[in-house]
Amino acid sequence: MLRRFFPHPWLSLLLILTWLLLVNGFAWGSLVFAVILGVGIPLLTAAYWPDRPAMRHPVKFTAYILLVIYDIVVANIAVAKIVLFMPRASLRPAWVSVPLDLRKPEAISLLAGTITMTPGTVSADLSADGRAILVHCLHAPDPDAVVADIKARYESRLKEMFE
Amino acid sequence: MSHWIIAPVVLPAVLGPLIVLLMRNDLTLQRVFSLAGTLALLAISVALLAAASSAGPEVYLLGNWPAPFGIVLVLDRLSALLVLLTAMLAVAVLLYVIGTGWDARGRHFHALFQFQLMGICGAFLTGDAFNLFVFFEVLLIASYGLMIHAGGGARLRAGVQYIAYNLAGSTLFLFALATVYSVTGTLNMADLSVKIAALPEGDAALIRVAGVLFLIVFAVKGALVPMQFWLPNTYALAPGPVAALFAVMTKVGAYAILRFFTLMFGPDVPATGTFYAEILYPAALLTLVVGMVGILGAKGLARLVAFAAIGSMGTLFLGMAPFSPQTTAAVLYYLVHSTLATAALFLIADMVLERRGTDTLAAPRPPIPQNGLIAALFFAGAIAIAGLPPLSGFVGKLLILDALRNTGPYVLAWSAILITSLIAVAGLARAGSLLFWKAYESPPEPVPHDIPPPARALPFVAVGLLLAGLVAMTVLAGPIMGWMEETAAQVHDPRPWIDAHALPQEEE
Amino acid sequence: MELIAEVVVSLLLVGAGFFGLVGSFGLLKLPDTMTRLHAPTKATTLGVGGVLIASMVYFAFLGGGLSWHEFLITLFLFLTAPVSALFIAKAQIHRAVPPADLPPTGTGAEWAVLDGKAEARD
Amino acid sequence: MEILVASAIGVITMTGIYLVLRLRAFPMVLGMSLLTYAVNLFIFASGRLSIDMPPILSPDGAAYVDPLPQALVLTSIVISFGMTAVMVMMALGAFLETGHDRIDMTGPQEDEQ
Amino acid sequence: MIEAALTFAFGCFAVGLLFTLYRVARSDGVPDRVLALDTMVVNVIALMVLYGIYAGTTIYFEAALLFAMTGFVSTIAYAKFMLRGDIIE
Amino acid sequence: MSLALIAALPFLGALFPGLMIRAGRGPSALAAAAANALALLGLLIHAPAVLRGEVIHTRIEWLPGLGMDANFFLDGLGLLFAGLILGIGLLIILYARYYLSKSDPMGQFYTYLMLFQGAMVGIVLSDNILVLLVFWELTSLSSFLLIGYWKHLPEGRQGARMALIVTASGGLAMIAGMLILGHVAGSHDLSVILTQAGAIQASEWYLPALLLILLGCFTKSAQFPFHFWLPHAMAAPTPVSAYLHSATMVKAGLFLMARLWPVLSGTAEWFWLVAGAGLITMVIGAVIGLFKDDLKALLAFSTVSHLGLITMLLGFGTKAAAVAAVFHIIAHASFKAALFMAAGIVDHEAGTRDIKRLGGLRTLMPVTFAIVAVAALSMAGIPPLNGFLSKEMMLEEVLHAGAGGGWLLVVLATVGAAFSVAYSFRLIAHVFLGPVRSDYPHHPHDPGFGMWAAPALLAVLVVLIGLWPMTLAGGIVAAAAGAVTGGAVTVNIHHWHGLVPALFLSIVAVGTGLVLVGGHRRLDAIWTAVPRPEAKRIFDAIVDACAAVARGFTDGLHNGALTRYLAIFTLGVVVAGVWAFRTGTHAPGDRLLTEIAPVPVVAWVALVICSVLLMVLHRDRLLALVLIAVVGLMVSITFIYLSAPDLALTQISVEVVTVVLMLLALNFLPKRTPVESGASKRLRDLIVAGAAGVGVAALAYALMTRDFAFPTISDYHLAHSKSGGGGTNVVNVILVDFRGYDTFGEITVVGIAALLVFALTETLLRGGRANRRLLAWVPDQRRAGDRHPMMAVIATRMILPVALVVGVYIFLRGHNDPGGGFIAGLVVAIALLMQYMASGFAWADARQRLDYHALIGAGVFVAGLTGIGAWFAGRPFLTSDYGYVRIPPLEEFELATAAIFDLGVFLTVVGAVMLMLASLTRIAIRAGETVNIEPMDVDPSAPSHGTEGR
Ligand code: NA
Ligand code: NA
Repeated sequence: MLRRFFPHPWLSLLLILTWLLLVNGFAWGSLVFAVILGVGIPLLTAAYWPDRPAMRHPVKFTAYILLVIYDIVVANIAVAKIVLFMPRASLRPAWVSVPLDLRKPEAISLLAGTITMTPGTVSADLSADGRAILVHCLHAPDPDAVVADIKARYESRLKEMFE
Repeated sequence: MSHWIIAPVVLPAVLGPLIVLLMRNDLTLQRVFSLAGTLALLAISVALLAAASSAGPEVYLLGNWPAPFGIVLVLDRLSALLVLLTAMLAVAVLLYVIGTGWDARGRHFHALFQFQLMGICGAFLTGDAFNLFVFFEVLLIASYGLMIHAGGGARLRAGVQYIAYNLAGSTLFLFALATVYSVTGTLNMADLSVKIAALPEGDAALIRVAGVLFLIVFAVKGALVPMQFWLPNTYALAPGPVAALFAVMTKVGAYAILRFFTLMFGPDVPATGTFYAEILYPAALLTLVVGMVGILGAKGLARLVAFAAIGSMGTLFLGMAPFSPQTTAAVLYYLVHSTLATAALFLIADMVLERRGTDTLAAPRPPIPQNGLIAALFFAGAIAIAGLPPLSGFVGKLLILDALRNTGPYVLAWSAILITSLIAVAGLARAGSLLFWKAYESPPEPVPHDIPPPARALPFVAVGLLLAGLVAMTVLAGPIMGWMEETAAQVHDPRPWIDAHALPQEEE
Repeated sequence: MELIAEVVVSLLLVGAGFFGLVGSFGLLKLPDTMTRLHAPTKATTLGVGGVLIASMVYFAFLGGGLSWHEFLITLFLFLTAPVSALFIAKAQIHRAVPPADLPPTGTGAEWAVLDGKAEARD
Repeated sequence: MEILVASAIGVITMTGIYLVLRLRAFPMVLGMSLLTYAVNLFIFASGRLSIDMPPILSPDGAAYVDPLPQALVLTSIVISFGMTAVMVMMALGAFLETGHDRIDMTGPQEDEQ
Repeated sequence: MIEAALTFAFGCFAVGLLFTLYRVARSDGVPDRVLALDTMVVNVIALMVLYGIYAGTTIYFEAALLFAMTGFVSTIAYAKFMLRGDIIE
Repeated sequence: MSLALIAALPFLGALFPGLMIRAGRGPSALAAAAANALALLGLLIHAPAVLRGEVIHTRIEWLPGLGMDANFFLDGLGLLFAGLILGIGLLIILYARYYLSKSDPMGQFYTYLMLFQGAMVGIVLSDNILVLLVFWELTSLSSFLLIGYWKHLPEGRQGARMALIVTASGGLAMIAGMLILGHVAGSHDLSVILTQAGAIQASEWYLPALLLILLGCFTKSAQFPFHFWLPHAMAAPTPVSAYLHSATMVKAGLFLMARLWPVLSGTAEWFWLVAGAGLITMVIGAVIGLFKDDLKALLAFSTVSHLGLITMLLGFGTKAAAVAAVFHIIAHASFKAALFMAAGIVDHEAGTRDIKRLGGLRTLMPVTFAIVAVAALSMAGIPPLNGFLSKEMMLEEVLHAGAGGGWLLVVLATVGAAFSVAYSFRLIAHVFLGPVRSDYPHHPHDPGFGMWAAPALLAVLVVLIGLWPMTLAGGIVAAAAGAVTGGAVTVNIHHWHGLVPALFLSIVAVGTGLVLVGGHRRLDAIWTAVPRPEAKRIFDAIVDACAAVARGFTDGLHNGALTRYLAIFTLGVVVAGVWAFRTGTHAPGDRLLTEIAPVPVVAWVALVICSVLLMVLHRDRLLALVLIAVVGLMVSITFIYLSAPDLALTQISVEVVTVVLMLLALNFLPKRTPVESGASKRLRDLIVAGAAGVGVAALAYALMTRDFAFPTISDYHLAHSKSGGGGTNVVNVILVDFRGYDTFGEITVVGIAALLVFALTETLLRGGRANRRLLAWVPDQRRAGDRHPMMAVIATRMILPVALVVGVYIFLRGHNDPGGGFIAGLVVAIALLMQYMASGFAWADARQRLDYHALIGAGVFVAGLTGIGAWFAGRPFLTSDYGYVRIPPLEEFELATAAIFDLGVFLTVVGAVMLMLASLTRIAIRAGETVNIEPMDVDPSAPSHGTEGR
């Protein structure tokens, strides 16, 4: 019953938050309207999100986000160094294939996004069966280390949260 | 304030969406509603004409905002006349379309048709310069749709040209509007009239530029040389009835020139003077020549009629160029005449094309079904457009010739009108002979099966109505001209128009 | 309090400007499209993110009150940047990267962008 | 700023017209779009240039930029969007019908049905 | 202080804009240019937000949000075009 | 009977034959004859009064402003002509009934004939020169139809066109002449004009008017040098030739010269022009006539000659000459109509009218022979026939006119008379005399009574008038000549005047004529051998040359090169603009300029560089789209910087939708623009574009640097936005309220645009070339393997709802802050577009129930209804209202009708954009794009993945 009205509860929450952010202040009236939107819009768009992934560990998710933000800042400094100071000749770009244990599309996407936002890596493609990510490294003298790092630092955490 | 003033816009504007919304898959229903709406438009426009005849200009404040701050509609004799003309034409064209089944050859004909009417009526009724642009766009985009109705490679390519050329015109319109606003700070036509007349001397050059840009914009619509290039292919390749409806679109340009250059940029305005008349005159002469020579030079029938349309615009503009009440009265008569005549010829051309299967005049073809009847109609249409008696074209031509005499040197204009008439006669005679007579040179063959013998009466009724209009214009020339003279006097006297707006007085 | 806010805003602005510039500079300096892809997706995101946070702080403490829109913009940019990068990368692989340069997927399937199955018409 | 805006309008107009005069539908559409930009800027400029005076009424707002040209530009943008869409579609239609996207109809009408 | 920082940031993003412009103008392929355009949009967003701080108004933030959205959509559209030709197949 | 009715009867009669032809040939002819007879009766009722010297008037007001009223009057001249027209008309109807074959459409024939008759009667009865012009042109038109009656004959069609062009050109000249004449005389009424001789001849406009009017008369009456069309008009059926080209139409010119004789004649100009042209025509016509072998051609040239004779007489300007002219008009009408009809009989019965193939018909066709003999002898001027009388009178007048040393006139007139005698005798001798031949195409015999009755009657008249001229014709001649000369005349027509010089001339002429006939064979050989200009060939050459020039001019000018059209347009605008500017006074503006900050300079640089790059790199179309996006981006931030947030929002949203549409189209279009224009064309285009650019920039600068001449109307908008419109975003209030009507039109445009895209798609997909091309379509670029990458799908699942929330937000706040229905609509459309790009249109479309047509219709409808709603409050269309509403637990919020209007805008925009996308997608699907059933290419979590299909 509840699922019928809240096909994606987290999304509803996100929308309510979005509305409150947009009106830039809290008022009960706004909240009521936000809830209307938070219920209504997911219902309208539910057809576009047929499956209903459960994200069981909001706390872990928050921790993950913080970790990624931290990594982003670090990544930026690292990339800045490379961009500013590394001569072209010593740059060692590389392609690596990261085999996936994740299966949920949401989880895989989150991982791919994380890879792109973090140090020196961009996820460039997925294998046709969805079981490996193609990653391009800006400067990776040791590609295997990159794979290991991704799997350990991000994929394992995501697996805990989603699967 | 009578709400009826806006009815010619709102009626099609509501009917169009309704057709799209509720009956887009039922052609019969579309026809019924479209025709009923157009007939209602006709009735309304008759009433508006009556109202406009008995009173001075009436202003309708849209949104109830006082002029010049909101948009206004203004009903005067001129706008009422042109709305009525549009409605009459629309009824005939619609009957033809329904009779021939043109509307079934593509989608959304009736909705586009209603929107076309909305745009045209809106353009005639508005009292706001920018709003005129908006309704130009409404009528243009609807016309694009109608022009390419039923598709086909050549038609689509011509459509691209038509759009491109008119987009250029629309862009120029915006440049002109921005310039005029930039100088005067207003968009209301009455307010502009007051302010342009009172401009400081140092603004004269810029307002002249604005005026000349407007002139060119409307020249594009009115197919004034050298802005006529879009017309021949567009009209020739558009579906026949659509081209017939387009006969009134060139008049939108003529209307706008008349309105703008009597109300706002009149000959008495210090900044502009007779500058525009001096441009219009030679351009009109050239238009006349290009159009009428085109009649003789055209290889196809529809193209011939398209050039006839240009030629008639040349006559019209030649009469308009002096911007004097007397010539204007004659021009208004001729305007109504040439619209009906051009439209009738386009419909007849379409009848011929439908039956002959080719537009090319010289292409040998056996006699078409109903050869005699259609030949007679063509003969009448040709007479009308060439300005031969007994139809109103002759009267119109006489009126213009006579009126021109009182406006200064007229020998050139007279010679042009008369000599080009001869060229037109030669061209039309050649075309008629090739189409309807030469077919009998070889013994008649059975009509090929791929050309269905259309025998419905409705298309003939439509053409008949238009020709009957010409006859009525001839027979009733006296009273009609009396009315036109009063209308022309009103057009050339901006004061009542301005006063009707109750503009706020400048606080000095 | 205001001073702290000012300092924070200024630092954020300087940092953001720096990263933003580096990101764009990377676009200029790095040798090929794939490497260039790294610079803007990260550095510019941080650059603009910094500006947005600076703006939030500024309006919260020095301007007319806390403004949350910047948060929304940041969120949006972070959500979309990887997708943009992925698509540009795919386009680049499709157009300019020889398939031989790519590592094997290790799963038996081809990389999606190279995969032929979508062409099959049934 | 006036000189920058005026020259920008001029340059965009020039580019737009140059592209419109190319012989194919696609560059012409691009050129028309550019002309739209140019004329929109021009209309906008007709209200004169003002920095940081958006026409959003506020209690402390003293001066505002002329809002009317902005409204006109909005109307213009919307209308030219419609026009552009139609033109793109018609160019596509003409291409599909004829197999080329030349806009001049000179020479024999090889594509006539 | 803020003013100086603001000027610095303005300068950085403006110069960044020029860099991206260079990459739009001179490049070896369209993907590269789309990347440059994408970056340019981000730079422009930054400039707009900076301008909001400078002018003390939040009025331009919806614009920034919309720029972000449209920038994203057009990047995807260009890329999909290069990948598949049909962008909403 | 009212004169107007007399003129109208033939027109009414024209209606019936065409309609009654189903009832048979007889009733058809009868209908025509009845109308004709009725009109003739009406005319004859007036005859006694007219002969007494009265003038009958009928006045009907028609177009008084122009002085164009349907006024008619009947005097002697009118009576004479109307009598000829209606009388001979009746005979022709009778004749034609038997002449036309069963395969000829008789109804048409009588219709045309009666039209013509009406026009002729109108001419001769008109008391208003403008109305006269109407009838004048009508005769040209109806004769065009009659000459071209046998559609299958090329000569008929060409002759008809030639006649039309020549006579119409004269008619057009006459329009000018008549208008001048009327202007000088101060009235368009003939009865007034005829009293203004002094004023007219004293006017500086006399000569132009004379020339123009004579041009009309000469062309109509086939006077030199316009004589050439008449023989070619002989391709018409013989009744037409008899009627138009002998008795009536060609005499219209004579009629008009006679009609205007009182005011135009008597001057040297008149004498030289009219008498000169007449004399030359008379001689030329007679000479050529002798050498024509075609019976009808011979008669045609004889007609030309006799018309010249009458013209010459009118040109003399004396009363006696006028009497002679009038009498010859009667004489010629009688014998020439009879001859034409007889020639028709010969043609009809013998199967040829080539004189060389005839001869000896005297015994085979005795009745016809008798008719021809009488008429031809009259034509030759043999006593006692009426032709003799008029020829005597002519020679008499020639001698008078030539008394002052004009011997050449006398000689030429005599030569003309001699040739006239010659061809008349030849007609008798070579057709009817001599041995009976064995090689006639048919077996000649006299026709039935119906056919010869009419010419016989005329022949009898020829004789009777010849015998008793004063009794039978004296009255009408006096009346007519009196009308011509505007005073009483003495008519004295007798056979014997004594041994006057005219008689000697007559005898000389007859004698010479006989010699000429005798030596015809030798003369003919010489005639054939001597090269001379052939009028038809010259005319055809001129017409063809004109047509060729017209074709070249028209096609050369409108060669279909849009690029050239647009270049001309641009140049025209620039030139006109500069001209307008240079001819007006300009004071440079003194407005305080805005300072230039560095960041805008950067944007300017970006904009200019990308613009210029577009010119260089536009051939790579995808790249061009990227570059144009940069320009759009820069324009957008310009709007932001220059205080126009709404514009920036709209611009950037429209931009992306436009780019998407273009990309969808580009998928099928060539990806590169080929190099097709040479360096010189590129340079030309660059110059044109550059000129426009400079002009626009200069104009913009001139405008921006000055202040408004008057306070702008937007001050009012700023002042009343909140109080009157209930919103603080003035731009939005202007859009939905102050100028809501513009917006109404604008959403209509967008809605129509979408409908149009849809309609065109339908048309393209319905079949035909486009459809075939699509079915056979092969992608022209290599396609990547995956269509709907997972990451995009997942991201969209978040972004779409958020974007929808943003759309709602932008919609709701638009009245007070940047935003509004249009932008909101675009945001929602873009959000949906994202979904469509992520999972494909078909998949996404299948999952929603929105009907885009309905959205558009509803949007425009809602906006319209909002406007109409105001009517019920007694307010004008689109009058807005707003109030503050409190619905617990919501906060108090403002509800403005403008918001409902804005909702209409929103719905239209969403519907329009989506309908456009849907249409383009349908094209792609027709081109073989498959439809996916899963939202993403691969879902590793799904039990079976990678399924895909239609
Ligand atoms: Na037009
Ligand atoms: Na555009």
